Amino acid sequence: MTLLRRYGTLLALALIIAVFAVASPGAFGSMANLVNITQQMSLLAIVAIGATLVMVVGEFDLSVSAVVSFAGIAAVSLFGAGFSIASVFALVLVTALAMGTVSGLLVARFAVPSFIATLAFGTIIGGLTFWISDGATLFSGIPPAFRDLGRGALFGLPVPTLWLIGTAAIVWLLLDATEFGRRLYAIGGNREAARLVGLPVRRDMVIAFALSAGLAALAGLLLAARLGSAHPTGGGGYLLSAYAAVFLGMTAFREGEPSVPGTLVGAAIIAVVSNGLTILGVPSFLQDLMTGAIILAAVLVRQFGRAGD
Amino acid sequence: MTLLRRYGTLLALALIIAVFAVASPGAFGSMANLVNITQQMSLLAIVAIGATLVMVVGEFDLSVSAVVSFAGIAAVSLFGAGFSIASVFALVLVTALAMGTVSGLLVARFAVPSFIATLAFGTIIGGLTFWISDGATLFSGIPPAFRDLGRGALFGLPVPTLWLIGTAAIVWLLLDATEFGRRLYAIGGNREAARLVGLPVRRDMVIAFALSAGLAALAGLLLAARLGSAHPTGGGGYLLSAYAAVFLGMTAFREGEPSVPGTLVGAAIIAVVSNGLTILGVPSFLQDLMTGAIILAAVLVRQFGRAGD
Amino acid sequence: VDIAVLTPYQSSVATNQMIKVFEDKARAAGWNATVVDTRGDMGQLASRIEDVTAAKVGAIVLVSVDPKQIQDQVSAAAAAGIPVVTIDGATAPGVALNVTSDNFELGTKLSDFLFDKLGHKGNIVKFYYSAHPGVHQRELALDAALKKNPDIKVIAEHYMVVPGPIDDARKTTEDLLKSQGDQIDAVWAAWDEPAIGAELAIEADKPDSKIIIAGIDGNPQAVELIKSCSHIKGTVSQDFDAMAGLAADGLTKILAGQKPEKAELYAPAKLITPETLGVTCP
Amino acid sequence: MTGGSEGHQPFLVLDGITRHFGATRALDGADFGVAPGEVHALVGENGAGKSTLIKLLSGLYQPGAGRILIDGEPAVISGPPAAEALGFRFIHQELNLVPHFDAVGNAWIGRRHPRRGPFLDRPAMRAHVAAVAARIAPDLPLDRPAVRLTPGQRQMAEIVRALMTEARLVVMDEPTSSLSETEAERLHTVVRQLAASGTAVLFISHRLDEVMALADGYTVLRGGRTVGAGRIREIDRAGLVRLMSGGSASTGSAAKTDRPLSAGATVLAADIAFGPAGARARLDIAAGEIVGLYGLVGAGRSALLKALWGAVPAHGIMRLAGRPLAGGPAGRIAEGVIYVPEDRRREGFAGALSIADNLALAHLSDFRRAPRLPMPARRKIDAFARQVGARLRLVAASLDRSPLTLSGGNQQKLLFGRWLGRPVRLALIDEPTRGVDVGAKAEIHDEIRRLADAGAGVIAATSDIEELMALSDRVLVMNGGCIVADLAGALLTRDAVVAAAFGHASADLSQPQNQAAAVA
Ligand SMILES: Nc1ncnc2c1ncn2[C@@H]1O[C@H](COP(=O)(O)OP(=O)(O)OP(=O)(O)O)[C@@H](O)[C@H]1O
Ligand SMILES: Nc1ncnc2c1ncn2[C@@H]1O[C@H](COP(=O)(O)OP(=O)(O)OP(=O)(O)O)[C@@H](O)[C@H]1O
Ligand SMILES: O[C@@H]1[C@@H](O)[C@@H](O)CO[C@H]1O
Ligand SMILES: [Mg+2]
Ligand SMILES: [Mg+2]
Repeated sequence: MTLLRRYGTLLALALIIAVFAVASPGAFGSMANLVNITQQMSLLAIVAIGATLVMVVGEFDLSVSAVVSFAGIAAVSLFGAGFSIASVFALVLVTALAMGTVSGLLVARFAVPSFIATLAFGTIIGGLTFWISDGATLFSGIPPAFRDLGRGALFGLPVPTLWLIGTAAIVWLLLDATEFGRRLYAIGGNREAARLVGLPVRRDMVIAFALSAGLAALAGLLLAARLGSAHPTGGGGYLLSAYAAVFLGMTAFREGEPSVPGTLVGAAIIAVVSNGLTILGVPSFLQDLMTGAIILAAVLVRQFGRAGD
Repeated sequence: MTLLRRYGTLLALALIIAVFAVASPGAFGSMANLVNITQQMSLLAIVAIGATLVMVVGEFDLSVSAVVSFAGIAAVSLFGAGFSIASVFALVLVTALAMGTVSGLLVARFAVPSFIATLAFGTIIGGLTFWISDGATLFSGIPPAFRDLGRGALFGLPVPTLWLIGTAAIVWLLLDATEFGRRLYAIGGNREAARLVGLPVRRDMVIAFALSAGLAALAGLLLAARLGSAHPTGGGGYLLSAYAAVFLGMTAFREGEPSVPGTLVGAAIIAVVSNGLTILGVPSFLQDLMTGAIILAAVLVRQFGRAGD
Repeated sequence: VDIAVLTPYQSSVATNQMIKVFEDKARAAGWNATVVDTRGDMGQLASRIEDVTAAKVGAIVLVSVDPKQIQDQVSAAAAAGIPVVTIDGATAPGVALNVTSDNFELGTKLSDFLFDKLGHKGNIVKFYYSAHPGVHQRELALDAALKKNPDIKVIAEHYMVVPGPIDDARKTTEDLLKSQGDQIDAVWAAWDEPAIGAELAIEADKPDSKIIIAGIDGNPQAVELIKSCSHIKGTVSQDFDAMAGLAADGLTKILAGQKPEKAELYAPAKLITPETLGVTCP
Repeated sequence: MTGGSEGHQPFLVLDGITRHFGATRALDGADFGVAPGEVHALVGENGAGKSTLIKLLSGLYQPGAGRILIDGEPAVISGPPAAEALGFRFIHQELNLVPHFDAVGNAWIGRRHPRRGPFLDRPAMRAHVAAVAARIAPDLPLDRPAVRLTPGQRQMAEIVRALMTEARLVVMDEPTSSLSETEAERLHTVVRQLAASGTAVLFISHRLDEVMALADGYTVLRGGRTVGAGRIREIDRAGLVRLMSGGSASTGSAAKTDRPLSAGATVLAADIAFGPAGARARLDIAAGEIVGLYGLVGAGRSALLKALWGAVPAHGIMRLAGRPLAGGPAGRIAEGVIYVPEDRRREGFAGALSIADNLALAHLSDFRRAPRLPMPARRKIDAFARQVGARLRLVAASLDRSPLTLSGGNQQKLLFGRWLGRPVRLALIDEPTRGVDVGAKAEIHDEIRRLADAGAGVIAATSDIEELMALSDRVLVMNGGCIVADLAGALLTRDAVVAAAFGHASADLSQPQNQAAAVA
């Protein structure tokens, strides 16, 4: 019972995988497909890990999807202007960190509710992206070496999966094993207490927002690499799914706290369900019905473990 | 200074209107246009007023856009099946109330975080909507009398404006002048304290979610009436804007609490800005930049009033 | 003259291209065109038409939208004496001119091309998006073509996620390759973006397969891919340039007080294949 | 005007400090000084400005006028980091722990964590905290998140936190308000040790006996002004009370008033299993009786009261005047049961509502415009709030403000005040006077006695043994989740109560094995 309560959502993920594997042993259950799922979830998970950092301090960053789109468009434009891959990465990531810093300052320094601050600032970023791209999908001038950063495999693992593993490991260590991470959790847990003991609340919050935007930009770069094109609203789909992953993850482990392992479980549930349902050939509308139902079930599992209390 | 702090966002709205009126006295500043803005903001405001109820108890309802779309599609389908206007209204609204009740129960009874509960349940509603509509925009069979519920004017005011006035008045009374409203604010302020003084916390939360869905459905019906068509994702645009209105409104009056007048101010800012910028012929991407900037400015005004403290 | 160009789909590749060409023509004609995009939101679109009507613009150009979805506002604009022209739209009361491709015909061309390639026998995957009335017409054309070709089977169909159709199609195709990769013979894409996504997945997971893909639009990225002998073997190109041009010409006449000789003009659709591009693929 | 330890000059001096909140003059010319190695008591009625003064020292507020001198030099304490850097440590009145962190995690926030390389050294973190806790709070569960600690345990966690590192000044704002006798004693020992090692301790308490026993010097605040200061051995309890109240007669001594015991029929008969580990309790409360509930921190008093209030699941029989109790808190309110929670911040108020609305919340339907119209009448609510405020001598600038702007003691009065004027059959009261000044404490005791005299059964859980002895006709002692003693009449002595509470000192309700031990 405690097991169910503590690891309910994780068990739910295992159960979902098991059910799909039984329903479709050859296609879904194949090693190749399972590895492929890690690749399919990777960009979403990277964005969600960024969102996790901001959720840890108790805020929302609704500009992530705008930053994903921006990063792709900016990168392809810069390639068009002749920049090298390394400098494109550097420029785009630094710009994104700066954008995140602005959001963070609005929230931490000027006390604008993060929901409205990042929504408004995201709108501004969206306008910028439209301006740069003229609203068009950009695809020419992308160096093949850049494309390889988002596709293919290395050591038997898809490249995006490797990016995810790296990102997740770093942020997980940061949150779980460093003083910075403890501070972020303290700020999220009780901002007043954090302030009273003299933590640099504002600075740390700004860093969390900056990192969130940085990771969103990384995902945007990888998306452009993977698709070989950049679309001015290409990141649109990431916002709600990223938060779904974070919230699912919050129900996965410790009492309702956002965490990197939790977010990974959340992103995995989302990816597995959509992969599995597509492989089983479930029609679109039923996929929606089932996705919603499975996610609810995954969260509710915990409650049954709790009933014993 | 206190004035700026207490009514900052409201003053910002006044200022925005003034600036546009000076820039375009004939087109923007005309009585006809100002009246028209009330009509343009009405559906968003109705959705946002529903979201306000849920925000008052400290939760999110992310299924509102799914309910808006559902209501339109369900209505047009029911007309196709020969139902009368009154029975379509009744059926759709009752269904929406039931949907809201489910969300509410998930949150209040089963302690599922509202973010994930309503997102997942919204996905299910979306699936249902697709199923009914087959994913297509529905046009045919809409009785003209139904369409008149969402267009035209009565007593010199556009019909949607009248719906908004009615809705806002009722919900405002409910929140501000009834025991139910006090209870909702108490629940939002401190759920545990509310529970310990014997308030029916769960029941009231469920009612808040039900009303939110009901109002979203009303907006969906009016949208279908206004457009004479129903689109399976026609409500998609309402989610973020509705919450933007609520959050803007929270900065407008009393310290950070959601309220009907606040939400109206928020919705009005959004509507005025897009109306004004369009009338001035500002191009799309610049509209985004300016919308974001104006909203930020409207929220930041308060901070300057605060600096005096 | 101020011209208001309104669309819910500015970031859609084809729509974007039409708008750009139209803007060029407008500039050449000395008009002042501003573009308003409502991100797929029809309610917003209705409001924005009201706004430009209130601003008394010289003309309204609607792109990639069926005016029947916003009939009242179109009628009100027309009643206010503002000419309404649609590109990639449909005829409706109040619309002075619609320049479009015949979407049903586009769908028929696409289906016929694919079915011919398959020898009228085989399994296809269908990527569609019925919410868009124009795109929906193409699906109806597919249904009609399927009736005539009983040996062609739709073994999977996917309703596209918009925005983000390329990535969505890519993921979905990856999944379908896993489950029924051996049975799929062709991908029928209601427009080119899903086709591009499908190509990305096939190129990554099954580069040697014989699956062929075809779409609609003549999207430059798709054309590029056809040229490079990918699995995309065809796209029914809409002549967006011609459409925008015809619309601009029509508008010039209307603004000069003349009536366009026809209320609806079709831009010719033509099939683009490796052959028409002059490449020979292995 | 400033007190100082003989031989030592004050190193910290406040001179003519003011701090206003709108029209409220929280501090209005306060003077104060503390020397190294001195235990200095800061006393005053509720709302006198004590906590505000502390917040100035911690850099949370800046003074309006006046000077802060450190080592003779004017100083600006710009914020909490500056106060930390000065070597000032604080235990604020309203506890401030991170809910999901355990005591170890909480102890380290804001400190330089032990590390291995760039990473946290968790074993070292825990070992260090455990060493501090062993001295002062040996029973504190170190691995339980703060959300699941009782207020007393949270208070201990805060104390542990404040004592983690060398300090020049340790400020404790009512640190013992939810500790029982023994635990407070332990804290006193540590405070004396700290002082002996040269640390200055600023101690705020409404328990004047504790102040008399512990402090070297004192400062009395009234209405934001320093009205007296000096050596504690040169003044007596009554003198302190006079200074605090401005000369009004009440000594505020918690003497037992003789009450004719008209113990009537049984009001409450309960035999229930409750709490995380299913502890069992049997009790009978008679009409007109005041039953004190005593125990060490974490003994299960609050859990029992919540179970009786229907706010947490409990199994078994609960009868009110013979009829089963049902329907959760609302059902109980309807039957004339009332409840005062112990944790005012988390369980007491809805911060979004005004003081008046909070007072009305539990029985909103009493304030309707018309009996069938569920719309509260502002006028009626305000009248009720004014009445309650007058009766409990509430110090509040306006009843329209949030209760969170009130001083701690005044907040506490509201929790009790919301039930005034209603017919009561059974009162469940958890720590009724936590942080309440002596004068108001006497008022609240009178109110409780009045309830009993009117025929209500009263259960009052308290950690203050003075209060327990003064108030109770009968005392139930809890330990490890069980009632281990039922003392009345001649058997009811201080020693007997303390001995019973100590029966199983390390018992912990959430650990079943202790549970078994307690039953055996
Ligand atoms: N943030 C605030 N806003 C408005 N008034 C305040 C605020 N903080 C304190 N006050 C007022 O200042 C006065 C002094 O409060 P303070 O908390 O310092 O009293 P205290 O001496 O600590 O009382 P207690 O013994 O009850 O804790 C009170 O009247 C209180 O209502
Ligand atoms: N939700 C919970 N989960 C686990 N243990 C809990 C929980 N709530 C309380 N406890 C534990 O149960 C025990 C009894 O708590 P209770 O609040 O009844 O104690 P108390 O006698 O009122 O003490 P205090 O004087 O500190 O308020 C404590 O050891 C506490 O840590
Ligand atoms: O006609 C085009 C379609 O081909 C597709 O590109 C989507 O946008 C529409 O307007
Ligand atoms: Mg105080
Ligand atoms: Mg207790």
